[in-house]
Amino acid sequence: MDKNVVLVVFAKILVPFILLFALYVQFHGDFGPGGGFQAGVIFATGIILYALVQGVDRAMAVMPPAVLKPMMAIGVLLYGGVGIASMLLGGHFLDYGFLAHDPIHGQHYGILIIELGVGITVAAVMMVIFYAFMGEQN
Amino acid sequence: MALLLDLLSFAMLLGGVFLGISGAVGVIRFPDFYTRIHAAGVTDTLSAGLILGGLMLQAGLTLVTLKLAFILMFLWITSPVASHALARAAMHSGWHPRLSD
Amino acid sequence: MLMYAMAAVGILVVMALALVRGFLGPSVFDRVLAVNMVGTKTTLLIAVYGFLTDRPDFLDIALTYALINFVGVVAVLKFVERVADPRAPEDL
Amino acid sequence: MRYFLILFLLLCAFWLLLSGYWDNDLLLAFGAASSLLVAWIGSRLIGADPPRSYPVSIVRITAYSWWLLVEIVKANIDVVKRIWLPKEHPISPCMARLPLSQVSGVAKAAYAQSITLTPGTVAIEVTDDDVEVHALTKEGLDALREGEMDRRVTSVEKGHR
Repeated sequence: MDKNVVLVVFAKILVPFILLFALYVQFHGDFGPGGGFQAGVIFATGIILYALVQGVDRAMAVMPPAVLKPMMAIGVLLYGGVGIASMLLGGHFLDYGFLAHDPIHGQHYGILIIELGVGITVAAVMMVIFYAFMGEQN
Repeated sequence: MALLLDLLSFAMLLGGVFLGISGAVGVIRFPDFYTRIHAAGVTDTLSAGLILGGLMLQAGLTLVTLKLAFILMFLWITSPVASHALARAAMHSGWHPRLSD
Repeated sequence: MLMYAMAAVGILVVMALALVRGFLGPSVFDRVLAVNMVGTKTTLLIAVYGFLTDRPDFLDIALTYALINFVGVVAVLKFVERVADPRAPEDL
Repeated sequence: MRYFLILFLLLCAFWLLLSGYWDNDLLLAFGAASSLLVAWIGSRLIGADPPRSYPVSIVRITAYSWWLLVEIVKANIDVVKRIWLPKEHPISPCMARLPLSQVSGVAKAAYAQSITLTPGTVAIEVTDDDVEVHALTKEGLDALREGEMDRRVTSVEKGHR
């Protein structure tokens, strides 16, 4: 699919909106369907579309594997960190209620941060797996 | 007024489904791959437009309508791109169309 | 409600007909065409189903499905272009 | 930089329309942050070739879209006739290379997209100065060959520059 003008042009237009849609799904997890996992997948899909159309090299220049690999860990650490934080504040693991003075707020922020962690990890893992597959073919 | 709107959106949904079935019949009936793309195009353009348009009439002037419009725009951008990429890939693989005469 | 149900059934019929073409083939491109068609009809079906059950949240899912379907088709085509034997695309 | 700003504003608008929670400060803040992040990624995706022209002429694009919509409806009716009544309306698949008059890649892609969007004609290959078209019928190909669609896309393109 080298130099397909139509595909290149329309992918260029679509990809930023796909990425923003992913972040919309990410942050509206408690208002509608969605959340970290879906958002991560959609975000990775946007980058994968770009990689399919423009070549993996250009995708790697924007989302370098060297950045993605720490991101995989950062997401998990964020998740675990919230759990540990709630333990330190006197609750059980992931007992969000203790994260703020008002338990409702605590739960809200806790879920938000956890979803963010899930989203970052899923997006990074999906992209790294895709890079690995594409690398094998070359 | 509400009845008129209901009737209109019912007609649009029905028309969309009819066009969808027509396109699907064309996809089965047409003789070769390249002609089938045209039949599939019917289901992706006007059929999708009528069905989503019928839903939009029901939703009224709300953000739901806007979201339906986003879906329609996305479909109308991506499905021709997909058809074009498909036809191009087929041509590059040496799958030649059957032409009249 | 009835009209949404009818529309949903109609879309299901279209998907079934597209699947027939998917099974018949004969070339891999016919199958991809059928899959793409089933995908766009699924998008419509999810949207109609959202109205049927009165949950407009479903529209986000419809949009996501349309997106995944498109990227999936592009990915399959890329794979086919790399792997397909030009002389016998029907073997895939 | 110009691309970044335009993209940022578009993305903010897109977020507001998707979200619908215009009074939730937290979500608005997330929206602004997300738009900023995506606009930054987006301007990196474009890389060394930022688009030279932007769709300024909304009026021309809207007018063209309406014309195209009418064409799509007409083409749909034609193809549906050929599906249900193959005896009265036989198909005659044919192919041809048609010249195109657009300059920029975006306009060429838009022309090819318009060709594919109207059922009955599919753009197969777009090169620098022509487009290969497969048509369901000879009449469809001849109508395209007259070049009205080509002229209209080119006039929209000229409106930009």
